[in-house]
Amino acid sequence: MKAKTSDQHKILVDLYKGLLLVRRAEESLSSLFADGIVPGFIHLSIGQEAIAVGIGAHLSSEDTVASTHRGHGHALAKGVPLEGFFAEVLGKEEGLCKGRGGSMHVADLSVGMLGANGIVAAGSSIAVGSALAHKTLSRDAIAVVFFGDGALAEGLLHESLNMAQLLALPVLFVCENNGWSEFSPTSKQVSFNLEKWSAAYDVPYMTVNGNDVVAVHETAGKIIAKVRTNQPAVLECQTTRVRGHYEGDPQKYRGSEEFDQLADRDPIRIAATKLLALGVKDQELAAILDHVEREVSGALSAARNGRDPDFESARRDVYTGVGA
Amino acid sequence: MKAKTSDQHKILVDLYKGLLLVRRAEESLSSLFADGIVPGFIHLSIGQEAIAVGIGAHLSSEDTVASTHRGHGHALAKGVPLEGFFAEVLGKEEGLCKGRGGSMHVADLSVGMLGANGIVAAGSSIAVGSALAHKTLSRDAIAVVFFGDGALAEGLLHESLNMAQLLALPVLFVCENNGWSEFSPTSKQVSFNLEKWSAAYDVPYMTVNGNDVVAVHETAGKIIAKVRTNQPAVLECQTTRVRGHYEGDPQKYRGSEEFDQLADRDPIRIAATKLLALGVKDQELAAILDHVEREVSGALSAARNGRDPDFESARRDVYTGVGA
Amino acid sequence: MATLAMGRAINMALQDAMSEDETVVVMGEDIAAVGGPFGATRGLLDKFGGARVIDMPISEAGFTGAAVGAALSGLKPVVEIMFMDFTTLVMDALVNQAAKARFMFGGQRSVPMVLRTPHGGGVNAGPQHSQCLEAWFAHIPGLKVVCPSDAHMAYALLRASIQDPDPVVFIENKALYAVKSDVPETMESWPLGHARIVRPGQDVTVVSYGAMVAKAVEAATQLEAESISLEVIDLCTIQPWDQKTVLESLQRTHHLVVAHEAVEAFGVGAEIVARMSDIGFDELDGPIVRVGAPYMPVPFARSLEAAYMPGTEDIIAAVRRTIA
Amino acid sequence: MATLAMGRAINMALQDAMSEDETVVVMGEDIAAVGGPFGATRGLLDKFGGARVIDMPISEAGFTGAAVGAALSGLKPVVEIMFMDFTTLVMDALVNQAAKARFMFGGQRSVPMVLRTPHGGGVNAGPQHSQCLEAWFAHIPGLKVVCPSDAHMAYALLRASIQDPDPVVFIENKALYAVKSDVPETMESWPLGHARIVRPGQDVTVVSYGAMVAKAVEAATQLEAESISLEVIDLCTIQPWDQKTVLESLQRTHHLVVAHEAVEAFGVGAEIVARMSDIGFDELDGPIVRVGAPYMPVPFARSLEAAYMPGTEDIIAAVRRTIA
Ligand SMILES: Cc1ncc(C[n+]2csc(CCOP(=O)(O)OP(=O)(O)O)c2C)c(N)n1
Ligand SMILES: Cc1ncc(C[n+]2csc(CCOP(=O)(O)OP(=O)(O)O)c2C)c(N)n1
Ligand SMILES: [Mg+2]
Ligand SMILES: [Mg+2]
Repeated sequence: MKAKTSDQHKILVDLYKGLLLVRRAEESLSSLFADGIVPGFIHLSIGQEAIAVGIGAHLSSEDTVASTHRGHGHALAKGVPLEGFFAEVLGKEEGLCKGRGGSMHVADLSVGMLGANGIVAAGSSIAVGSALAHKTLSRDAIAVVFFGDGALAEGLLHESLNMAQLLALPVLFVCENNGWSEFSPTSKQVSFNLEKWSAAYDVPYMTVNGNDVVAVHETAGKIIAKVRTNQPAVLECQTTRVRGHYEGDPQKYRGSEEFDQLADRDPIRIAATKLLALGVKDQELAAILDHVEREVSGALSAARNGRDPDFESARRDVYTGVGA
Repeated sequence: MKAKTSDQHKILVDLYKGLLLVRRAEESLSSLFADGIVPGFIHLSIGQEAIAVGIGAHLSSEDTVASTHRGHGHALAKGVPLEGFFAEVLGKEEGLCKGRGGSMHVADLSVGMLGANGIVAAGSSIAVGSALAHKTLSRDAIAVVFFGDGALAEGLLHESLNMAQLLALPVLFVCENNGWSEFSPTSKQVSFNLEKWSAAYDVPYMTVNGNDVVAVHETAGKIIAKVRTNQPAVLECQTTRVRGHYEGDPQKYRGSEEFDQLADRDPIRIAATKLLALGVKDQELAAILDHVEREVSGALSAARNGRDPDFESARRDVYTGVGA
Repeated sequence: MATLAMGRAINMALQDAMSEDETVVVMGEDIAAVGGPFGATRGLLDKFGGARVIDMPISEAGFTGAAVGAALSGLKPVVEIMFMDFTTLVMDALVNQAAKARFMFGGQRSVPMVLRTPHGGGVNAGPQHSQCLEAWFAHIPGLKVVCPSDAHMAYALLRASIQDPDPVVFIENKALYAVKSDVPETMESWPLGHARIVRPGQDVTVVSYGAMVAKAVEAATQLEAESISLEVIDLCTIQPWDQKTVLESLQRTHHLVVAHEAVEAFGVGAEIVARMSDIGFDELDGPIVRVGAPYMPVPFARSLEAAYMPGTEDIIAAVRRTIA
Repeated sequence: MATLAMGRAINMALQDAMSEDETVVVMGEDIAAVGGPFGATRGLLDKFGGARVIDMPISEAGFTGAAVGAALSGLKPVVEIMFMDFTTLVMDALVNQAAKARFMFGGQRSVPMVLRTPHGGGVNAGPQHSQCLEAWFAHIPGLKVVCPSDAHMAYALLRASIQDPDPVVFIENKALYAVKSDVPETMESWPLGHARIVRPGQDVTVVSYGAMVAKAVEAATQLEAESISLEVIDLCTIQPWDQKTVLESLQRTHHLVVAHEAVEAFGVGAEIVARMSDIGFDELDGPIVRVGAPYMPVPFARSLEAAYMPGTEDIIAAVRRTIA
């Protein structure tokens, strides 16, 4: 009993760290963006971190993840190095993708991160194919695709779910339902219910409070066990988008009541409450934050000191092995 | 009571005529094809005629139909002129499309036939758009899309159903479920159940024996009444493909048991039995057949006498109004 | 003379077109209440209502297909695809349906629709939000392809595109949306297929379109100092393009440069060169030199994208080479 | 020397590639038990089993996307898209994902996949089953484009394409499937990017690929009688194409004709002309003349399609014009 509690404790502390890492990384990017230092546009997952973190905790580096435009959390929870992550988003040679992709294309194949994606729903078929490779090559691995509720309207998702079920592939379809698709409520864009939809394909479905990292972790554990037996499954996570669709979005289309509710649903607050209830001390939480804080600011300033990417080596990477 | 019976009688006679027309037209094409007279490839709907005929009987020429590669029945039941139909399939200047499209592109906009289609499932979004036009322009008309069971795997169908439901459009989605997708059983290609799938979108669904023209007619009447109130709906018709996927397909992949069952499910036989039960005489049936026979052979020989299409006028039709 | 941003001019063109013709409707993602991600449809919902300003789910293939069906059924849809990279999702609707329908139905009906979409780099939007794909559409018989270079031409060409009975792909360089330029008090439509001599000159003809036109004009200004006189032609319509105007200019200058932002290889410039080096062969006193992007995806990092983008310097170098 | 039909050569190349490399899998519609609509995959299921010869539902976008994911995860998928017209459905997977992944992920991983697809007319398959779209793919940095002209080259180039680490679009002219030609006893792969001089000559270089190569050879044979000597080059790879071989030939003949079955406007020929009229400007003693299809969809009727298809006569006329 005691062992179990302390295991739980350790897991929760790790999850909490994971949440803080994503949160602080994104908050740092948010202020750099406001200062004009981040090129292009970035979509933050603040308020949704528990999904990536709770699921990521179950994945090894053989497992693969296909992500979205809102993919910072997915990448970090999959274990991509923080400095390379920041360097990528800032467009540096030291970036994971040598500054060629940026926020919407963060990828690190060495840890199974198949990439964020600028095309809504595109990750779903990539994950299906990755799972096909896992199975064909007898790897004991699964593929996870994250997608938003708005993405449900893309036909590709339907094709992917159908293929995964027909071929009995180890794919977990994770819907991050934040109620928004850009600037419009998803209720105006998707006429169907994901639970009933999954049932029509005979695909197991679970839903969970996506802002409670403990709940996500627990539910994901159960459903991933199924997926590892080559049974594709759908996990719907109810969550909240705190920031605009992208940074700089003034969110005029959202009512103030909605914002008022956000604090209570903050995944970090929820996790902290649980930790405190488990007997973790305030100081311990502060120490974790402090640790993450230093990690983030260290990585960020290293990344900011990176070089501009090399154009000629970029040009050579259009095809494989073109050499110097 | 008497009036009703004779109405029913008249309707059934018309439906029967419709069935025979499609059947005899396609049988004629089949033999012309075997003789090398029909260019390209053709997909026959023999065994499936009751669907097009039973539904077509409810449509006016304002209503629109988007069809498939297996679209002869849909076109004829929508009222396209027989001679122009044959001339098109034979590639003649007198064809509905001046011989430029052939079997897979038979269209007659004047009667609301938006065209057969060489792209599986493409008709679904075209029908959604046509219904949108009906509604926006306050026309009292609906759009009907026919598609096969194999087409269910195309993401476009999902997108179309979702759009139709969101926008409350008068579209009837008709699935002609013949169990086959080219040379493979559809059970290996579609993992989901159409009834449950429709339910997920909250779209009304009905199913019917697609080989019984009376049943199709009746069920279609009910569901079309709903569609006319701007409620999209799905009608699944269980049916049988008698010929190969296309003419010339030796169908080695089908077992003989399956073929043995086809005769009992022949829509014409089923309709004839019902007519005889209503007291219609054998001679009357023979007279109908004779009438259709003459109509078909007359139209076909006229069509065969048609001219080769004019190349220069084809070239001018790439854009509108290029003139001579 | 007033000055106007190109985005605003597009908005005005849509408003005027919708006021003038009740069958014009606009469709796209977040275009109604929000007014479009680039603001092109701002105010239209209030003015014309939800039946004509239609928010669509993230179903690009679906709603572009619906536009084809609507265009065949009496509407004139103007579809917005948020980034040109996403037109990869609508190629069937455009290429197999919209482009071919008139021709393959024997000229029965035209497909009056416009697909508006932004292309181009310069805003660090990365590899999946920047590509220039106009060459694809220009290769498809039945489509027209238009690309304005400033506010006035955007208004004038969009009006003409909406009035045109055939499907038009209308391409807006996103870097121009905020660029202001002079416009006449009353703007009218500019006929499709007609180029415009933006700046007359004697020594070298520079043919260009979209955002490159301003760079060509800038090159002309710079080269004036060396007494090299450029004639800058704004193509306006890429398909069908104005061969006559280009040839006549070449007959005066005997030197030709073709410049665009798209990748040089197999780009629009190739056709212009190929055509002119055939019908204008005897006029050429030097090689026709192309200016276009290098053969690589559009990179993200600021330094990379800056190196990637073809510009004034490249045009000047090309001019020097053709007269060398 | 044996003789072999091109379809059979493709089948052998797939077999040999799969025997040699366990990570090669084939995916497509009706390719397993049935062996593919054109027979290209016949026998593979028996030999390599269902885990490597995978029937897919009618979900072209989905399974091409899956191929990208599989290629990123250790497999070498060879995808079959039944007709090139249907590649309109897979452009996102090919263009935004496959082509860009290596580059935009900083060269972390290549995407070793092949997409096989038949193009071309001559069998009255009509406007949606005949189009030649190779120019599209050649415009996309990151893709390679290959098109064999006979059985031997089909084997040699398909082997090379499957061995290649980058995504290859492999285009098979469907009229060639049944055409037999001589092949050596042992066939080896032919490196991508290398053209082949099929017939040496002195007066005019004719560059071609696919089914047009035989027509160019036929033109050469006919013109021999008039002592006009053609050098016929089979491009083999369209992207990256062998500029060196073409330029060297031009340096000998000083006259160039470029011929393909695709629509002339904005086709592959445009790039070849544009490039040669730049780097080969001083070599040209006459205009470079293109031969390609007229600007219209591929029409259905026999007489129309025959008039549409560019052929030997057109090549001869082009030759006469360049040396006039
Ligand atoms: C194919 C495609 N269509 C449209 C877009 C533009 N877009 C980017 S994010 C987005 C909304 C996505 O909503 P959702 O899937 O719910 O994800 P969220 O942003 O809420 O995380 C849209 C429409 C895109 N990137 N790709
Ligand atoms: C997009 C697309 N993919 C593939 C094909 C080739 N094809 C033509 S018919 C067909 C099978 C269709 O099956 P189903 O929808 O059940 O219709 P049926 O032939 O049974 O009437 C296929 C795969 C096509 N025409 N279009
Ligand atoms: Mg969302
Ligand atoms: Mg079927």
